[in-house]
Amino acid sequence: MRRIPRLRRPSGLPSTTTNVSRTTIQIQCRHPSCQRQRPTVTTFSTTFSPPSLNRLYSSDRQQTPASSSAPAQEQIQELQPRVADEIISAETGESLDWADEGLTAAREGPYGAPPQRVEAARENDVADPSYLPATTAEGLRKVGGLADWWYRPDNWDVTGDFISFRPREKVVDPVLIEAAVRRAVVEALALREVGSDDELVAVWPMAMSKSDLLGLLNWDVKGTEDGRVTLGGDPSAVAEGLRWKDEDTSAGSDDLAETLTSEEVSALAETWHPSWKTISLTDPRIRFAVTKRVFQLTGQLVPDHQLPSTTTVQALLRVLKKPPKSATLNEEIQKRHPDLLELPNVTVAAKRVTRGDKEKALGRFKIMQEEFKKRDIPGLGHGYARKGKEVRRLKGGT
Amino acid sequence: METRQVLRPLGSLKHTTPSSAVTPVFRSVASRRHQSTTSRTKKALKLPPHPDFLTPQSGQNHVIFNPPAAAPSVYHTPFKFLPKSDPRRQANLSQLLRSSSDLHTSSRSTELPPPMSKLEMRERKYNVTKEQVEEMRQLRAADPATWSVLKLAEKFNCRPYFVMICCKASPEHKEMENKRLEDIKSRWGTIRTKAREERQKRKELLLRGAL
Amino acid sequence: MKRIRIGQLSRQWLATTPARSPTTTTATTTASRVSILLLLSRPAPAPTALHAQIRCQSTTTAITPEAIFDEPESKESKEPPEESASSHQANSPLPSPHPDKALRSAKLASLHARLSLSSKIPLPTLARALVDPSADAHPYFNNANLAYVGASRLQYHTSEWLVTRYPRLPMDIIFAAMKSFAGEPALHRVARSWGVEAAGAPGEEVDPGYLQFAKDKPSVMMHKWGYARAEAKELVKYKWRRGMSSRVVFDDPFGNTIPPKKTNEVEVSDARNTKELLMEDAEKNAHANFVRAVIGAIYLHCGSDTTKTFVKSHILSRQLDLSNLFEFDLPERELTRLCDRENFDPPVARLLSETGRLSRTPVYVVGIYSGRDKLSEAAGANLLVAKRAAAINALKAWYLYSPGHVGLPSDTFAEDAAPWKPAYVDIGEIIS
Amino acid sequence: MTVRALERISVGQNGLGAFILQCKKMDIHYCDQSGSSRGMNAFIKSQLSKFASLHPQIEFAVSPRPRKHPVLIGHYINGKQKSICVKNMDSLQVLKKAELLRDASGEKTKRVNKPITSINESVRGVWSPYHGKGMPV
Repeated sequence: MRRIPRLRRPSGLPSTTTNVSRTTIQIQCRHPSCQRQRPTVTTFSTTFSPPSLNRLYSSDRQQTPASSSAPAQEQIQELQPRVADEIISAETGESLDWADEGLTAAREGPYGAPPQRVEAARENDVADPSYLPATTAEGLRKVGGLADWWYRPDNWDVTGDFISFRPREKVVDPVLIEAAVRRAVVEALALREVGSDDELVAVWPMAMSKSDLLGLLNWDVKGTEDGRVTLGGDPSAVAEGLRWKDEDTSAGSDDLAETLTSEEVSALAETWHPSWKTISLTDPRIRFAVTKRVFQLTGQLVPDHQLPSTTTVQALLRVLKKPPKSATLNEEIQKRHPDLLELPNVTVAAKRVTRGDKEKALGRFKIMQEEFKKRDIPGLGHGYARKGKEVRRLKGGT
Repeated sequence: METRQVLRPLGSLKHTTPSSAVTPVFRSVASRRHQSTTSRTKKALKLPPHPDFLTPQSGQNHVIFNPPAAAPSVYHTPFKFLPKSDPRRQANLSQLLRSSSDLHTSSRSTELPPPMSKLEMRERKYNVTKEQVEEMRQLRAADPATWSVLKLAEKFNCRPYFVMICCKASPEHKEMENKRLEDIKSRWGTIRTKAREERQKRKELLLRGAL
Repeated sequence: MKRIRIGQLSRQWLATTPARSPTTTTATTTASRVSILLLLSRPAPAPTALHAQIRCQSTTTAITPEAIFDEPESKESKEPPEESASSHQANSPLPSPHPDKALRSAKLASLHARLSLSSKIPLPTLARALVDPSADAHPYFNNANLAYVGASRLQYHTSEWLVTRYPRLPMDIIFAAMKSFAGEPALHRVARSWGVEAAGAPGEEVDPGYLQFAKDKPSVMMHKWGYARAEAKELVKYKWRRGMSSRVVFDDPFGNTIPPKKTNEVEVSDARNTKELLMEDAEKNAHANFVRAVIGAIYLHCGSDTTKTFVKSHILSRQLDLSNLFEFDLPERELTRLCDRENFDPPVARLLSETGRLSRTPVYVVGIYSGRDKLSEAAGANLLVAKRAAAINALKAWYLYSPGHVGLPSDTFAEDAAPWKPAYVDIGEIIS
Repeated sequence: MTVRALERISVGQNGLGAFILQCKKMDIHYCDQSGSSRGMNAFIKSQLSKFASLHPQIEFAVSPRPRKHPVLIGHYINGKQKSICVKNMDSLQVLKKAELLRDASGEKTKRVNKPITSINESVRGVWSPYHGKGMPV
């Protein structure tokens, strides 16, 4: 089963309920993509200071370093706090303790700032008399530079990554979808049983150990004809599970428990009472809660134009289980109409049949290539010939 | 051709039945529209069918053999050319006997058309003996100018064609004759020479059956 | 047909490889039989993406590999002819598409269906029929053998049909009629009417559905049954006259002389192709060879009666006005000799009707009568022309006599055929 | 004096002896993205396999032609082409156009005035003024 990252709360989403205080976000990133090794970052000064402006002038104007650098210095000082505030206000985290990296340097927000500019000593400040500044570039070694600083991934911290509400990959396996739908229905109805209706529209944490999940799925959910639903377990425990908790759940134990293999689920599916599919979802709050939960768990979004028609779980399943529409007709033919490919007198091409293909099939292509070679015209493409005037004029060329 | 004549009387009997068909009414020429398109010509040519094609009152249908007057096709082999073993010859024999018998009685009712020219009917005389042929050759060889072909034919009372078959003039004479002809032809103008060339072409075309 | 003495013939038919290698061949009986083995025992193809193609086929003949490799490496067949025993990597591109590419070519499948060929004829055979010897000199992969078999069947059916349908045709006219039905120009049109397109140049990447031939390379002219005359060279140099009866014996069914053969090799063989004469019109020859190869393939796979119906429906159903083929020299004399020979009354030209005798455009209708029977009639601008035309018509009427739909000798091949009724055989044309 | 022969070539008529369908290839171009090609895509998915199996003698080349309207191009034995743009048509209309291309021959559509077009000589013979009994005036 795909690993559903146990995110406490999608960072980007402003939480709808007012009472949730902006507690500090414990980011346990289980996301495989962010398990990168952290290169040992050399210690550098944490204060972000914009590139100092005093060395902008060419060397011959150095005689007035003091005056020019002083105003520049205030500028920098005054610049520095404002910039820092902006960045910090975007992020609520204070210095984060990287438990496992042991990186001593605290980071300002989600990125590592480039190091402070180090200036070489001036010619006359150098104590060694034999020092002679180089006049040409040969022999000098290129050191440092901030060329690709912002493109190196290790300067960016995962905290900056956007944690989305839906999982990164869509769950396509129909069995898993069915399990997710069942879990969503059970949770929604449990909340309805417990009576905390406003919870229905809240964001529910996904964290649930495998055993609880299996237990939840095993509930004997039955939908009777008159619409009443009997849940097989006690709803309060589930409702409790759906509230955001503050305790710091250890990262290790959960990440394995999450994966539900489709075999297990399909084994479970037989035990389910078929009538659970007749549970009606006509109540909009329930339907919204279920579809929201399913979208959070599997990434499958019920298209808006189909929402009104999903009155029962069966309809919902039918909408969700439909395989994704194939992008190209060629793909569709290979999947759904292989008989067209077996016909001896039919050729189906995946790409456009160009003039070159036709000439190749006719055997004339190699002759044309020879003729081009004789007249030293490039065999393929335009070679030296510029694009046609009309094309350039269309594209606004002079 | 033979078979067509024999069947002709059958066809002509049909015409005697009173043709009750309405003769097509001809509108005055002025009001008639131009037959400039196919549909107009078709409408104008839409005549009532000939009575032959209407089924007679007696109801039983009949064969109409009324071919247009056309050049006989070379693929219709004349009766005389049919080989003995040909089935058509046996089938036709009985009719031939019947028609030939009444021929004698009706004193050659179908008179043969006149010969194309008197030459056709000439009798071959075969009156020239070998010695005369030898003599003719000597005369011709001795003095082709005076003893021309016509003179020799007159002398031996035979056709000039026969004289040309028997004796050949000496090369010099032929040479001189050709030169004379060349002189005549050189005097021809463009029109006459072109006409003669055309005539030569037509002869070749005729031989190829393409005329 | 080819100048092949009977002795040499059997060896040629038996030999599956170039005759010069003195090999004993055990299993195969006819040269065309090779193509069956060729197809049945073709190993699974190397994936086409693989640049190096292995085109080998196993034949049960005990051909000693050395015999193959001692053969001089002819320029055309860049890759040495492989045998199953020694399939090795041929890095140069193949001269013609790999036989197994035929199974995937839609153009070939549609051509196969268009000719409504029976399913017994596999697609690779049709693909092979499309490869001219000038494109691929290797005898196992070009249509020379098939075309040879097809040519003999085609000419047999055409000549038989002509002679029984028009027994009195002069020999020259029969030659011309044979050429107009089964000759190169006619077969070129037949192939084009089947929708066969010519490929720009032969090669491995060409779609097997195209007809592949090379204009600059020598190909194989279908030398039909015939012998090269001893005086062949002089005939060409001094333009000696060839008697008509000598043509019947020596020349090919279309009356053309067989050019003097350069070497005594077998007609259709790999080495032979290098010295073959260059076609004056390679395209027509390639199209014609394709049609013959299809007929050969049908004969090979479906038997003779299917071949006969195929030839009848595709070739003999074409229309030809035989009366246009005649060119007379002295028709009046020939007609009198005819009547004399058949002891009819001597022909007399009679004037049937005339019009405009004094006008600028007179018309005379002259009929020729032998005794009381009218032989023919014709119209002309003057009396002599009319008489000559009438004589020509009379002669045509004589020559073009046809006993109608009489049975063909090949009908008796069928099991339930009726006993053979002798067809009418004419005494012959008037030779003066 | 013997007869000499002239060179002639026999003339074949399609349908006499053997019928060859004139349409030999049909190019079917569609586009995945464009809306006008929706009908053509449906035709390819639903009708084409039946149509192609009914006519094995026609070669079908299905290939995408992005950013262009869907088109059916018929290639004929006389080398000519006929193309029909089937934009915004549903699959049955496209099928009808395909049948139209199948039945067409390469020739341009021409009005046929005479019911019979034949190269045979007429069996009864063509009237000529010089033969027969002459016209009774």
